[in-house]
Amino acid sequence: MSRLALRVLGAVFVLWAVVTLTFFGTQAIPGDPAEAVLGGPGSRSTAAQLAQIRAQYGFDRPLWVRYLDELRHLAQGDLGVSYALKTPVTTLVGQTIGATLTLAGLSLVVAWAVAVVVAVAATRESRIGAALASLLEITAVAVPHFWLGSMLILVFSVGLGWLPPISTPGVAGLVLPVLSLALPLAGFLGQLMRESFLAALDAPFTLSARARGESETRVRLVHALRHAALPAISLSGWAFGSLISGAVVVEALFARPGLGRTLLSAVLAGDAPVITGVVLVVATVYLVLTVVTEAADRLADPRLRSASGQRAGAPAW
Amino acid sequence: MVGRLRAVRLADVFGVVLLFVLLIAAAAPGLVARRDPYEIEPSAAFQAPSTLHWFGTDESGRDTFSRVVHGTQSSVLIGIAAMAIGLGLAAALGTLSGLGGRLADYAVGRLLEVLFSVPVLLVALLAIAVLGAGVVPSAAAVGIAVAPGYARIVRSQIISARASGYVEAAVVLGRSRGVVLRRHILPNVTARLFALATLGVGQAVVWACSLSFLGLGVVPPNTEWGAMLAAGRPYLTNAWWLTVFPGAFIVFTAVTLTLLGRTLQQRNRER
Amino acid sequence: GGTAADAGDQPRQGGTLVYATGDDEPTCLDPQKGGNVAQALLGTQHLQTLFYQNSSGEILPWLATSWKQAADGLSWTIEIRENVKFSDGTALDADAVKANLDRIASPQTLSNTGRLALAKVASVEVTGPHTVRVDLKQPDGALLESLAQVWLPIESPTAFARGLDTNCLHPVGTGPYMVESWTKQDSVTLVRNPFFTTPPPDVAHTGPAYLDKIVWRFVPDGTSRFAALQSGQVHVIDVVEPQNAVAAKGNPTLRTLIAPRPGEPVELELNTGRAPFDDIRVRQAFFASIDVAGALRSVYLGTVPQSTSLLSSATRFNVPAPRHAYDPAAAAALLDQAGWAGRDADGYRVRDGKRLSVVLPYSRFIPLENGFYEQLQATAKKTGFEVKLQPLETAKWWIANNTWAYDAIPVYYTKNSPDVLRITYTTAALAESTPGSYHANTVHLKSADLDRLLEEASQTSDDARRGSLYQQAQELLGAGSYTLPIYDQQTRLAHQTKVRGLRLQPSLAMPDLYDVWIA
Amino acid sequence: MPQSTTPETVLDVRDLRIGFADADVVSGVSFTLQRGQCLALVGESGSGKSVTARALLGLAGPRSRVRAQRLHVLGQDVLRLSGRALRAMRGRDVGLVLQDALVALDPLRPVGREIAAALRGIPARRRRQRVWELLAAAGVPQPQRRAAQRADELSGGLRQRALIASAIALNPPVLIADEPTTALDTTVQDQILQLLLGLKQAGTGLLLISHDLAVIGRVADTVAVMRDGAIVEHGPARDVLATPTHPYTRQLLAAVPADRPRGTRLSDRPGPPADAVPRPLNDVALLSAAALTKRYALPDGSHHLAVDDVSFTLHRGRTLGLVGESGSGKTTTARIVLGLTRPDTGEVRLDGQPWSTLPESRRRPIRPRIGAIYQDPLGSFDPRMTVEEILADAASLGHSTRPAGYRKEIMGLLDAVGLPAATAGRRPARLSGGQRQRVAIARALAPRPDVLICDEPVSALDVLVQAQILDLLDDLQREFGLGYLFISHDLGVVRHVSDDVAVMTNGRIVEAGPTEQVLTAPSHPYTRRLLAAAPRLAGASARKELLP
Ligand SMILES: Nc1ncnc2c1ncn2[C@@H]1O[C@H](COP(=O)(O)OP(=O)(O)OP(=O)(O)O)[C@@H](O)[C@H]1O
Ligand SMILES: Nc1ncnc2c1ncn2[C@@H]1O[C@H](COP(=O)(O)OP(=O)(O)OP(=O)(O)O)[C@@H](O)[C@H]1O
Ligand SMILES: [Mg+2]
Ligand SMILES: [Mg+2]
Repeated sequence: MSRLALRVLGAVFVLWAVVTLTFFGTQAIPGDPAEAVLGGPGSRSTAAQLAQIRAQYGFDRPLWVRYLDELRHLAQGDLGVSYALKTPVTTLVGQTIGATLTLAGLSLVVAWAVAVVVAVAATRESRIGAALASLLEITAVAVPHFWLGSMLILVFSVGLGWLPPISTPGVAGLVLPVLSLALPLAGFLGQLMRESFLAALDAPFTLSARARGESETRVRLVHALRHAALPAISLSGWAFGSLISGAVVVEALFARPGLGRTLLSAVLAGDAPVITGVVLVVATVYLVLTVVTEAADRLADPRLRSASGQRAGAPAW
Repeated sequence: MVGRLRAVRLADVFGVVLLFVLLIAAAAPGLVARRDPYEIEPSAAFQAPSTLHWFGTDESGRDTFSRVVHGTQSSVLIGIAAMAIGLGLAAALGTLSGLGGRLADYAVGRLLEVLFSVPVLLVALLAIAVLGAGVVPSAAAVGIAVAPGYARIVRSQIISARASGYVEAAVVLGRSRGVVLRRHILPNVTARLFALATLGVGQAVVWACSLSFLGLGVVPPNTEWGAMLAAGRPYLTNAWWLTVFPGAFIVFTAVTLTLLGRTLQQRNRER
Repeated sequence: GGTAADAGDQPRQGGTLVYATGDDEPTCLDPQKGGNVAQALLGTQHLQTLFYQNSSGEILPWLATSWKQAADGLSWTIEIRENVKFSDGTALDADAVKANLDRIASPQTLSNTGRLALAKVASVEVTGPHTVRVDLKQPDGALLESLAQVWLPIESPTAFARGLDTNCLHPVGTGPYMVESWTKQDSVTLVRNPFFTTPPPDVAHTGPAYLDKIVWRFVPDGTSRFAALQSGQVHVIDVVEPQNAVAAKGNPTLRTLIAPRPGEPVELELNTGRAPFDDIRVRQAFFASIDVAGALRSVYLGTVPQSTSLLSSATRFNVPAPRHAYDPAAAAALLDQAGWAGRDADGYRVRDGKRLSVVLPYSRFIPLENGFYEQLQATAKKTGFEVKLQPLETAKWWIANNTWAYDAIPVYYTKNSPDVLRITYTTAALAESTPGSYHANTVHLKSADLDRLLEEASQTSDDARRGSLYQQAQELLGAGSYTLPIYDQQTRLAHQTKVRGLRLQPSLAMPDLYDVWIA
Repeated sequence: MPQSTTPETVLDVRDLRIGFADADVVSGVSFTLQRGQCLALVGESGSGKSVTARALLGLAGPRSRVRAQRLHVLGQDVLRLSGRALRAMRGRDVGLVLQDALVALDPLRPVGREIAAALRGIPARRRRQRVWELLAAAGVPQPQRRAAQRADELSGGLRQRALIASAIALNPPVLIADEPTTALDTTVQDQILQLLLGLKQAGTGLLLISHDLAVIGRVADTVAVMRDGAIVEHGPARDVLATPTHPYTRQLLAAVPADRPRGTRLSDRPGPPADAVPRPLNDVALLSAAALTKRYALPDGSHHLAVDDVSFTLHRGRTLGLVGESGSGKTTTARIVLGLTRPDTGEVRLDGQPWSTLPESRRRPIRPRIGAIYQDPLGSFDPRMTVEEILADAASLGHSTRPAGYRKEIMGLLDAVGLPAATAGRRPARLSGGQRQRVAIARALAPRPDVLICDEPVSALDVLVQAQILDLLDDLQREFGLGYLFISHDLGVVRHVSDDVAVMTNGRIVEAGPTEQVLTAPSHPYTRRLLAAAPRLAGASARKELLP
């Protein structure tokens, strides 16, 4: 019980810190917020207009007052109203978060699927095969999302005309964005899994499984795979974060509405409430996810459940 | 086992050779590519790869090959700078939490959780928004953004080193905290970090070039690969070479550094 | 303007058209607030103006039926068309028009373009159920042209009552389509206006539009946008990149529709308010050291003609500027004269220890390719200019512009009248509403003669007189080499051949989907 | 060996050769095994025992080359069997109990499942029942409960038994047990051996692999001594163990410390003349522990009393042996004595001066007086340092790791522990287990300590290497008059090295006194059990004449 309370407290602290950092971060962005409200410095806004906005939004109050004010509002679940779009941030986020979570979620799943296949197919026997696999993985990791995305568009939309290059409500519109997000991650997870998978195949317990007469498939799927998955599972929270990063790029490329795009335009327009809102939401999602990941971790690795608490009993291989 | 080791050795050689090529390109691009990467020639725009222009020419008739080669410097520099910043912060935080006692450790732990909960590119975007675009800001932004990840690793490394048998042995021999830290903990941790760093540089380059794509990256006419990649992408269909070659070099670098990092890690493990 | 409609087969009723725009997503769909191209593109589909300007530049009545200018030119009487309803059922009458003009003028509305256009309006009086009188502070020859811009549309006053922000989401007008919904960052959906009764004067068909629906998508990335067109996912795209325009020409299922916009072309303006460009010789040298033709040929693959005048070819009274030539030798000579004889280690010109360097901030939203700036930088270096390129995002660019933090700066100004010169070159245009806020006179020009010419031109409605005044003004500006015109900013559309009847509204060369049907 | 193989023959191996990438690791091994018989493979580490065993199941390892004139299991030629047939054979015809049971079971799955996996052909519903039977048969108490636990939740002994249970699941006619008792407490070891004997009597052909001759002496009918991949001596256990013909076998036997009076040499390494330094008889109390207790808080909130009212005295030049089964609190005690763990109550004094109560800053200067050797020497070396750097650091009392100034000391130390000067430049990771332990000892000696705390210093070593290390420690003690606190779970070893012993269980010392007294006339039942369980070599008398 008290552990739960502690966890919640920790989460609250993290969110507070995130808000604080973002708040002062946005303050540091050059440019006059009042002008941002009036449609950017490009607007031919008059002194009177600016003054009026400053008063209306309270930009003229001292920094710390606004900070506390911000905290109060956030505490009440009020993310404020976008300077540029004049819509409540909650609405903006509400409209876009689904799309982004779907994108990131699916990408995570696909990445996992690919990584698992790569891992299970791995062998020590053919060194060329291994080298090739690892080269592919490294390459996948090193390919920028937007570049991969453009390539996919070129081939599957323009070339073969199979899939729409810009997002559509349906599943078809998701394929390319998901792929361009998932493949780099798959490369990363693949590396991770393949190594621990091969390690597991060398482990004594797989040998004794074989000695028991268990089939190769059983050895790989029932024994080795689970071990191989462990590190990847613990990293999934982080992976999701990197997917959100990628989403900023991919959403712009495939013209998908989403948190990433919201943030990008907000940053460009110096739209502080939106920036804070999006960052806050993403952080929250991340926190939730870490909890889930830990749960999954414990599920996959009973040792974490046992008294000792960490992978104490883990064999030395 | 034997086989495994062989494979590594092979990769070592490969990696070292690639690294050598990179270093030359970075140190003395003039030797590799004679043409001036900034020399424009509008009449020779969009020429496909040929014996004259190995990697073709861009919309201003500049020689892509020499641009890519000269780009090595700033690109790799960005990667390394970002890495340095990231690891610098990481080392500071990690050391603080690893050695600063319970309180410091708790504080840093939370702080990392905070920074970690905001994805890399989001942090980078904010940083750029504050710092403005350019080589240095890109490096800084990426560095700041990747720092928390590494700080975490540093921290765990230090903690495990602190709990290790050899530290205990040193204590039994009557070594002071300072000596233990200086002589045993830090050297062992940094050794691993170095391996990590090489792995990270490639990723840093990739992040930096994502910034370029978002229009917040390196300033033209700088030959940084990310900028080239972003600038050439609109011409994908009619001038593939403008993206393929810089892209290839980004991957090439990442691969090289990854191989190198792997080797170093292997070394650490074998010890 | 032009039309891409094939004669022959009959227009088909119905269907949904997907339009992918590369322009920014507006922050408000009501062009009365703010007033930029993004808003005009959409506004043209659902809003209409009192007057209409045809391809030859003449003014025709639209929501108005007729107009009369008082002898002193200080007031205009305008008859409003009867039996016109806004799509919310509100009737169009004199009160509605007054409400609109007053609203545009009011600071609360936060109008930029519209407010400036009505700068000379003193008041608007309702003199009859369908008659208004517009009283002016000074005569304004450009008034009707201004009122023919979609930035000064006539919207339902009932709708205004809902407040500024709501009106931004669903402005209500008399246009052929109505705004149905706006999914931020994705699309705006327009549906046919069944009560539509006021087609543009120069269009064949009457009555409601053919299309049931328009999905107006925001697709910032040019490559994706064109890919979407190629793959048939969208019917029309704008802001077609040069290389894609070429590709479209080679594609039998695609057409391009490219036309210049009125106003000032995309141009490079020099800050004469400080060194080095306070010296005309240096300005001339700078221009002479830029290979505009070469750049357009290479970067734009020859898809855009070099602009030859300070007013776009789509603007009335434009006259050729002094021919621009890339001439490094001449540039060098001029710099020597100007005292920038020496060169430093890097080959840049120096004068008493100071390097001849030029700060050039630019931004994506100004339709010049990176390649252009880079070539400019490279050629200028040859003659000894150090050009410091500063790619900035929109907001930062405006800050640079507003705070005079530039020596050379790319700009354009869209307006369907030569009066644009008055807005951007007169001493009055130097006045900043607040220190460090917007000023239209980017070259920092203070010329009494020019002010006189443009002021007079703006007050006369006699075309012959206007013509000669604007000619003098342009010659005066040309002689000063403050501005290097590069190319007419364009509306660059590409569309499927099965999209018929796509045309541009001449006033601002905005695409007009009223006539469009899908074969 | 009879050419013809009777039906009773379950294993028939002729001229087995196993090679990996570069060299042959097994070259020309031949043996046969009959039902109800036990053949033991003895030999030092790396001699090829495990590989041989694995080859019998076609599991010699990836990229291994296995050739043989004959490699028959129950009459079927392993080398010709298809993959499927091989799999069918494993577990059904031959059960393999893998070396180091501690990691031979999947740590993520309940042992019950692991065992059930072996139960092919038995309907799923009957499996659980069968698993419990097997565990019970393997001597696991509360089989139901244990079946649900994972390997790392079980003690070493239980794991070993679970592993055996999974190997005999289909009660195969052949069972291969690879080092089934290594690293187990003597009491547990005894139970395992009983189990194996039981199986043998039940008619299973048993191939036992071990480097512990004492163990073999109890179970094996025939013994094959392996060295460098070849069998050097092969014959009935009685003969081989009593009257070995091959010098290597003699060496092995001589190295067994059990029942060897204090001071007799185990290795052929000549020590200093016994009379060189007389064993000091004066009872100078060098180090004394009084009423030490240490309790650890467990995650579930409860407490664990690791050390409970432990007191003892260590005399200069003498050895106090601390014996007890795993988890009895030996290491914790050692850590307290080393000043690494603070006792909850009680105190350790050095030369009558306070030690465990001192603040670290005050203790640091006198730390050089107490050295330590650990069970895992490798872990106690900084992986970045070479041997000479390690020794320089120790010799210079931490002033420098640069060998330059300390060549003489370093060479002296290396010589003292019998390491060639060449080792100086190498990293411990590249040394053999025995060499590492020597380096550790050298490092411990460098500051010229009065006391050495040795926690299981030889448990991880081969008999031969163990013998050398034990002799070395003895020599050093005589030379420098060191006092040893010698911790081990191996009665034989403790008995051989210590003047006094303390028997520990559940954190308490249940019996202490002069070695011979305690170990010949034990008063406490636990000590008796310990002794009864300890395997001994038959015919101790026979070994007198082995000594050169
Ligand atoms: N898979 C493998 N690849 C390469 N070499 C191996 C492999 N397995 C064993 N060896 C080598 O074969 C030799 C014999 O190994 P084996 O495990 O049989 O020794 P052992 O007698 O069992 O030693 P121990 O008593 O320590 O178990 C060793 O030198 C070992 O390095
Ligand atoms: N840091 C600790 N926290 C909790 N319990 C501990 C800790 N250290 C030791 N213990 C427990 O104290 C008991 C004694 O441990 P110790 O290591 O002293 O036994 P041991 O006799 O050395 O066993 P072994 O022969 O296996 O080394 C064990 O049950 C162990 O689980
Ligand atoms: Mg073995
Ligand atoms: Mg212990």
